[in-house]
Amino acid sequence: MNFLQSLIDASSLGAVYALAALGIGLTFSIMRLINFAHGELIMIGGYTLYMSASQPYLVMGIAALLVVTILALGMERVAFRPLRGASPATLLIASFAVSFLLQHVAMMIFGARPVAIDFLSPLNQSLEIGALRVPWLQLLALGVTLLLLVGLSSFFRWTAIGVQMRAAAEDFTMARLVGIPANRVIAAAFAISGTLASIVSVYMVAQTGGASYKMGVNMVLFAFVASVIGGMGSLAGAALGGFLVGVVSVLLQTYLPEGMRLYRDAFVFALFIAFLLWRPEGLLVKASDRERV
Amino acid sequence: MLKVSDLHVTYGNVAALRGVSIEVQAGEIVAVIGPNGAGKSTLLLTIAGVVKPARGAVALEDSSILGIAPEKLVTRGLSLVPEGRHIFASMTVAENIRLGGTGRQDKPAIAQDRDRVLAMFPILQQRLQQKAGQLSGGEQQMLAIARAIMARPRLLLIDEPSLGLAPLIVNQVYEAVSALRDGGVTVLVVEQNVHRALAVADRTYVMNSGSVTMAGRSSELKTAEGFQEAYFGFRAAKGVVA
Amino acid sequence: MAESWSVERQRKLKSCLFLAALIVLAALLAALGPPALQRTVTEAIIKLVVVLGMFIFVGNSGVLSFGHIAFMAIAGYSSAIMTIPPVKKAVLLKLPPALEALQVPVAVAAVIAAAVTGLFALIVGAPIMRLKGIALPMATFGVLMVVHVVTANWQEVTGGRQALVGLPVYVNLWVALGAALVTLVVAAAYKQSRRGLLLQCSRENEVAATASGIDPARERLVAFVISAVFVGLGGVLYAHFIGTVTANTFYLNLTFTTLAMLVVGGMRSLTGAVVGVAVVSAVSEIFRTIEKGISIGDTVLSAPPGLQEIALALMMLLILIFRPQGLVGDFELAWPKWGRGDPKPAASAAPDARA
Amino acid sequence: MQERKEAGRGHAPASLETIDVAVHFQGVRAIDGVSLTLNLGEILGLIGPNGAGKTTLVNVLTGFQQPARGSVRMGGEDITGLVSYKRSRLGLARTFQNVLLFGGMSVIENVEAGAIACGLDRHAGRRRAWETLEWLGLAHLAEARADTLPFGEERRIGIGRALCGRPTFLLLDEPAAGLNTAECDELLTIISGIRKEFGCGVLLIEHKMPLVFGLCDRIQVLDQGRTIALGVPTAVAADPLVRQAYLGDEVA
Amino acid sequence: DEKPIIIGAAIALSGDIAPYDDGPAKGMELAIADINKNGGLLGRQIKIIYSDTKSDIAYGSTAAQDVIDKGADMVVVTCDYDYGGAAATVADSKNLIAFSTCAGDPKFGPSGIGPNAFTMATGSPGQAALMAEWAYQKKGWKTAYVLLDTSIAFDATWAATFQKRWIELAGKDNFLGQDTFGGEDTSIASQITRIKGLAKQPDLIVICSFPPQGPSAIRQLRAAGLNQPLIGSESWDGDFWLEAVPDLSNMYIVTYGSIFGTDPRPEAQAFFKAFQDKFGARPVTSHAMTGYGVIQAWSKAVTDAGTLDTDKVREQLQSFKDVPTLVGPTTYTKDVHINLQRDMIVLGIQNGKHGNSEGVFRAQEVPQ
Ligand SMILES: Nc1ncnc2c1ncn2[C@@H]1O[C@H](COP(=O)(O)OP(=O)(O)OP(=O)(O)O)[C@@H](O)[C@H]1O
Ligand SMILES: Nc1ncnc2c1ncn2[C@@H]1O[C@H](COP(=O)(O)OP(=O)(O)OP(=O)(O)O)[C@@H](O)[C@H]1O
Ligand SMILES: CC(C)C[C@H](N)C(=O)O
Ligand SMILES: [Mg+2]
Ligand SMILES: [Mg+2]
Repeated sequence: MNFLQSLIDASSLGAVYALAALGIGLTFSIMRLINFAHGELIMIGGYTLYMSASQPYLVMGIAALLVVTILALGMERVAFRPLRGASPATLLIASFAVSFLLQHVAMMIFGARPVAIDFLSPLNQSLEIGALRVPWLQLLALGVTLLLLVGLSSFFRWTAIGVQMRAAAEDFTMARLVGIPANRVIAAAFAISGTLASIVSVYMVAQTGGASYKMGVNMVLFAFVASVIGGMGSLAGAALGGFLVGVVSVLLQTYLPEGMRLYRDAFVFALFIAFLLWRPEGLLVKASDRERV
Repeated sequence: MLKVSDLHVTYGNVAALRGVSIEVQAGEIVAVIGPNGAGKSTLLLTIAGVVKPARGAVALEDSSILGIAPEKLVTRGLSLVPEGRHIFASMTVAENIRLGGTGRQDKPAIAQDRDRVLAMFPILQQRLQQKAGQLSGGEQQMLAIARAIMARPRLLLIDEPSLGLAPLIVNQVYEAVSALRDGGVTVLVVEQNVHRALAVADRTYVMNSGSVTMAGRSSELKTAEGFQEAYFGFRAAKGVVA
Repeated sequence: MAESWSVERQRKLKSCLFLAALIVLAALLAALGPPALQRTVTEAIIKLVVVLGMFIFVGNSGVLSFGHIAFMAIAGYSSAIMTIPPVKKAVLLKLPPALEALQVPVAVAAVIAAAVTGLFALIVGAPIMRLKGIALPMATFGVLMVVHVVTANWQEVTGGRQALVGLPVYVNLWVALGAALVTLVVAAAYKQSRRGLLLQCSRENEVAATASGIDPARERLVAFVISAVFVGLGGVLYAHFIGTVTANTFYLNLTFTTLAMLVVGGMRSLTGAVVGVAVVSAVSEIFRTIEKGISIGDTVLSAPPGLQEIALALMMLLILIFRPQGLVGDFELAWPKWGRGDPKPAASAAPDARA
Repeated sequence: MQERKEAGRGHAPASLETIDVAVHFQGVRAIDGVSLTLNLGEILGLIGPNGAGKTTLVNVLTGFQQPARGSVRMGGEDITGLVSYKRSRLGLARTFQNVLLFGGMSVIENVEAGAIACGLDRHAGRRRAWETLEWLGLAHLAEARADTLPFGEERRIGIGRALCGRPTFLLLDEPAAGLNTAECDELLTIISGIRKEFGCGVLLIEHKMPLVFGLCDRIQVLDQGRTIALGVPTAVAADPLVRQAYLGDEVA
Repeated sequence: DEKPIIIGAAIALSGDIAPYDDGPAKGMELAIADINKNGGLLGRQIKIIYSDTKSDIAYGSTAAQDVIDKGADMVVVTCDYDYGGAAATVADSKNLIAFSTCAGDPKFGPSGIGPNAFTMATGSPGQAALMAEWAYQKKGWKTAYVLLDTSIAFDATWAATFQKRWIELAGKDNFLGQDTFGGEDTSIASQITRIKGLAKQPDLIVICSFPPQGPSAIRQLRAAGLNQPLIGSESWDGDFWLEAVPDLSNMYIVTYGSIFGTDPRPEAQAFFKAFQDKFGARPVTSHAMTGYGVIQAWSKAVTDAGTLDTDKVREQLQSFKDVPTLVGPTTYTKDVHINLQRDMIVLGIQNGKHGNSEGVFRAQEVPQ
């Protein structure tokens, strides 16, 4: 019984990590870009909700979605497009610089102190099934994640633009040579990841009731781990990875003895290392898909 | 169809092209031959809009195409099989072929072309769902050619199509090239195998050290005075030390 | 005969000396300045130790490591435990009696701490260095996280989240300088050693390296351990420079600052490491000063807090955009060749001497 | 020619062989029971249509691919499970169909790597690298960055790198791809020189028939993962099966 | 005439901890203005200079060094042991008085930093004991459960002392347990499940945390139907975080004073009015009082010593016995440079409004 409740708790966190991992995993698998600034997209979504807090919830949500998507596009245009073809290390440090920049701009504007936002508070109520407690927000997160996963996966598999995105990411020049407007297509990928980030903002603000300039950092760290667990290039993998990371950390929190609970994340990351040693290519990527000699 | 005049290209301080002019008439197969590092690949890349020239002009059907993005040129009927294949390694063979037809709307014709290239390279048919990066070298080369054909170009630029292909397949490829020409496609091909080039092309340019050193009808070139010299030039003068 | 290895090695040795001379010069200039400048330069030189240490692994292997700052933490805490007076330890920590009573001279502590760090790197590196692709950097990231969580919570040994204070503050400009020079020499020597070259091959192409007889996992491990020792040394210096160790000091921010220094300068070159540290430190210091306020008479003109970080981030972005390979790329500062215009060794243009 | 103190290298093994090797990739039988023997001092041609399994066989020989069945032996000793870098140190070197140089490093370092990976120190390695480059006529490129070179030169540097470890067996995967006729002739001289100078066994995969028929003592023909012919060049060239599967009307 | 006396504040002007340093800094400025108006200290004017630690623990020592280089005669450090400790060590080792405004961990002093380190805080054990006594004796709650955020030491000490005092008062069986959460966790679902699974539901939940993760946790507790009274420390002062938990009720916190105009003590009321007048807004938290207190205490010690000499000033400080300050009567001894038993105010939060005064109390007994 308690175990069932723990499973529900676990999958709620899992759903959010999955959602974040989808966004990270998208630019990661498409651009080979570990975009640290994804967290700041989430953060800016948070502050957009704060700025529009007097509006109806729906307006707030749409505002966040628009602002973050546009910002993601701007980020691509200003910071990443000029770096097309640069080494992964360069891209990574660039994304870190962007992240650092946005954090401190936000800090300058909104201050270091977290802001409080009353947003979607009713959704924090729970659905009680017998003794089981399922918060509506989590239920919603789970549903949205699944929906987005299915939607995005079929988008990438079946639509032309999805295939083109992957092509543009793999070999930019060649993509242009087959007629793909590669810059636009990559920008579209960023826009999608921005949209995903704004959904995470909505969730986080609804859950925590606040925003701060650092709110995206931790989310992003776990999301990376998740997308690596899932396997680079696999959206379903990223979502699954996110889900697993969430579930494992909640279960550890539940079942570790009290003195050990402090070290929960150490266990999570130790398990992560062990996982990499066991299956470096990730869960949903076949070992045989590795490039041949 | 294509007119390149006085094209200069430099990489850093290496001059790869120094005043190249060539012309390709509609419906022709034109070959470019020349030793390693002569600038042949650079020439094709510049025409396709990938490399920006320092000086010179490129005109497609009498309008300048300099500075036009490669993806735009594709819609204007120009297609390139680049040196080194550049297949999309992590995508399946089927996806690669499909990407060749990016920008085309004519669904039935696309399907028809697809059948045609698969008939041309039957082994690809068997490998449709395989990741392109796992193909053998020759199979990748076939895929690169197939992909370019899928664009239904009016001007096809091919860089060393026979690279890594078995003799039988090379024959097939050149038969296909001739067939394409017969279907109205203009072809500019870079080829290392001189005999092959002269055999298939209507006209041939010889390049060396970034310049055209000789040009003429293929049938006359082989026996022409100074051909050997134009072709081999002065190897020592190559600017390859970075 | 064409330029032999010993000629080249001498040339490279000289360029290392040249870099060393530059660093000494910077230190001497700082020594003449106000104490604040000295502190800034000392801190920069300590970071140089860390970045050079990281270079040994990252630069030669081409593998980004997110885990190296964990080595600073391990060494910093180890040295702290060996040097904080036992009375203080009794208040701050709950160590086993033997450790609590332990107090060794700072230099001994530094050596032991660096060695402990090397051992740790050997143990975790042995399995991890077999990984490749994205899995390897991610695993090093895992190491950072595990070490961070443990140091941040192990109340008994590290004091948990609290700052562990009271370390003897013995690191000054000269101590840092000495350590930096040693690190520079080791990094230069490794880079041009046989092992270094083998590792660089695996960086360029792992498959071809393996086919040539190189065991990339082993070469990476060797570099990882050496590099951990020096990054550990950097951790010790840092701890005894500020007199405090905290888990958060050795975490994401420092990881990224040091990686950024390496990449901004040019990841594959020692000169790049030095330039990166110098440029990033200088820029942050300049904007920090502006941010703090420039007083003109009684009025203080100051910029809003955060300006320093914003300026630093912008500068880093600009450098990366205009020089994606870093400021110096893979260029190594060469000892000037007086009177010789031709950079190529004379004999290398020798005509074909086919046997 | 010069000191041979490479790690773990005893007397030169007399042959390199695969015995009934099979490799499958999800249903594709890339190799389906191939036995091959390469003798010391011999040049063996390995030809066959695209996708016949030639490169895969080299991968099996050099340890980049574990066979589903069969074994690899060097001098009679089973090395099937040995990792590739160890095989290389035993004297088994290869080049790659797509060259794979150490792009960001200089040509001389590329070649030197082949030597020091097998145990030489940098001093001896550098000396041997120079000798090798000079022998190949590439000394003037020594200081160039490997990734700025034209294709043809990259290939020869790849051979130089493999050669610099003084291998007993050298496996060349399409060394002439991308070379023009004249360069092919040069390559021909180089390869026959390799046998003469270093006495190693050479496995030559090529689609350029003049090279294959001009160099090889024996030729083995693969098709769809099986050996369809093996013999002296004239016999193979005349084999109707080979003509049908591979050569077409190409004249050898 | 003479050069001014310089107070060097190496505190957080930006970053996470800045909200808690902002008020105290302004409090110091108020105190300094008062002193300067009355002729200064030892006949000299006082001037305060700042160096931002950016809420970076390690950078704190650089900031401290910075103000020392600029001639600081004493150093003021951040309102927290973790964040201010490093800076204090630097000052201490340069033989300067290092005063923290409100670092509440008892280690702030000779034991954890050095002989010259003092704090104006009412230490966390004192706060925790006070709250345990108030909840048990005044409110009559019998069972308690602790939820601890592991990000700063202050909260850990608070939680530990609360547990001890509660067990002393209510007995072992009525302490129902403790659970932890990480400062970065967005969800505390499993912690909630654990509470709900307790055989006996607690009468009150102690929440040792601070914004932003703290309000997020409260939001989740309340949403899960855990409507028990919540109690907490000074870190819940201020209402800037309240919007995160709309209509929060039934929460009680202990702090230095009420910035909401509900403080029963006239001197506190006067201070907040003066603050409002000078800075145009009330302080964000009542920690501002400790800043004022620091200057009061230090300047008294300097006046008594008649010199700025650190050893003499320290001796004067160590002889403080119930010296009145804005924060309360202040006592220091040779070994203890923090006060544990001092008057503090308990504030209630009801219907989304902060600041209902429950009265001013003092811990009767503080367990060690
Ligand atoms: N990216 C580059 N950077 C620097 N130099 C380059 C680059 N690409 C080509 N070059 C140089 O430009 C010259 C022309 O090269 P190009 O590839 O066009 O020759 P090619 O005739 O196609 O040779 P090949 O027959 O080997 O394909 C060569 O000297 C080459 O080294
Ligand atoms: N990792 C792999 N996964 C799936 N199929 C593979 C893999 N590697 C090779 N193959 C398939 O096995 C067959 C043999 O490939 P191989 O590279 O050995 O051919 P090859 O004889 O070298 O051809 P080429 O002359 O074109 O280089 C090919 O059809 C290829 O598609
Ligand atoms: C941030 C505040 C809650 C700090 C508290 N006064 C302490 O001593 O830690
Ligand atoms: Mg070319
Ligand atoms: Mg092959």
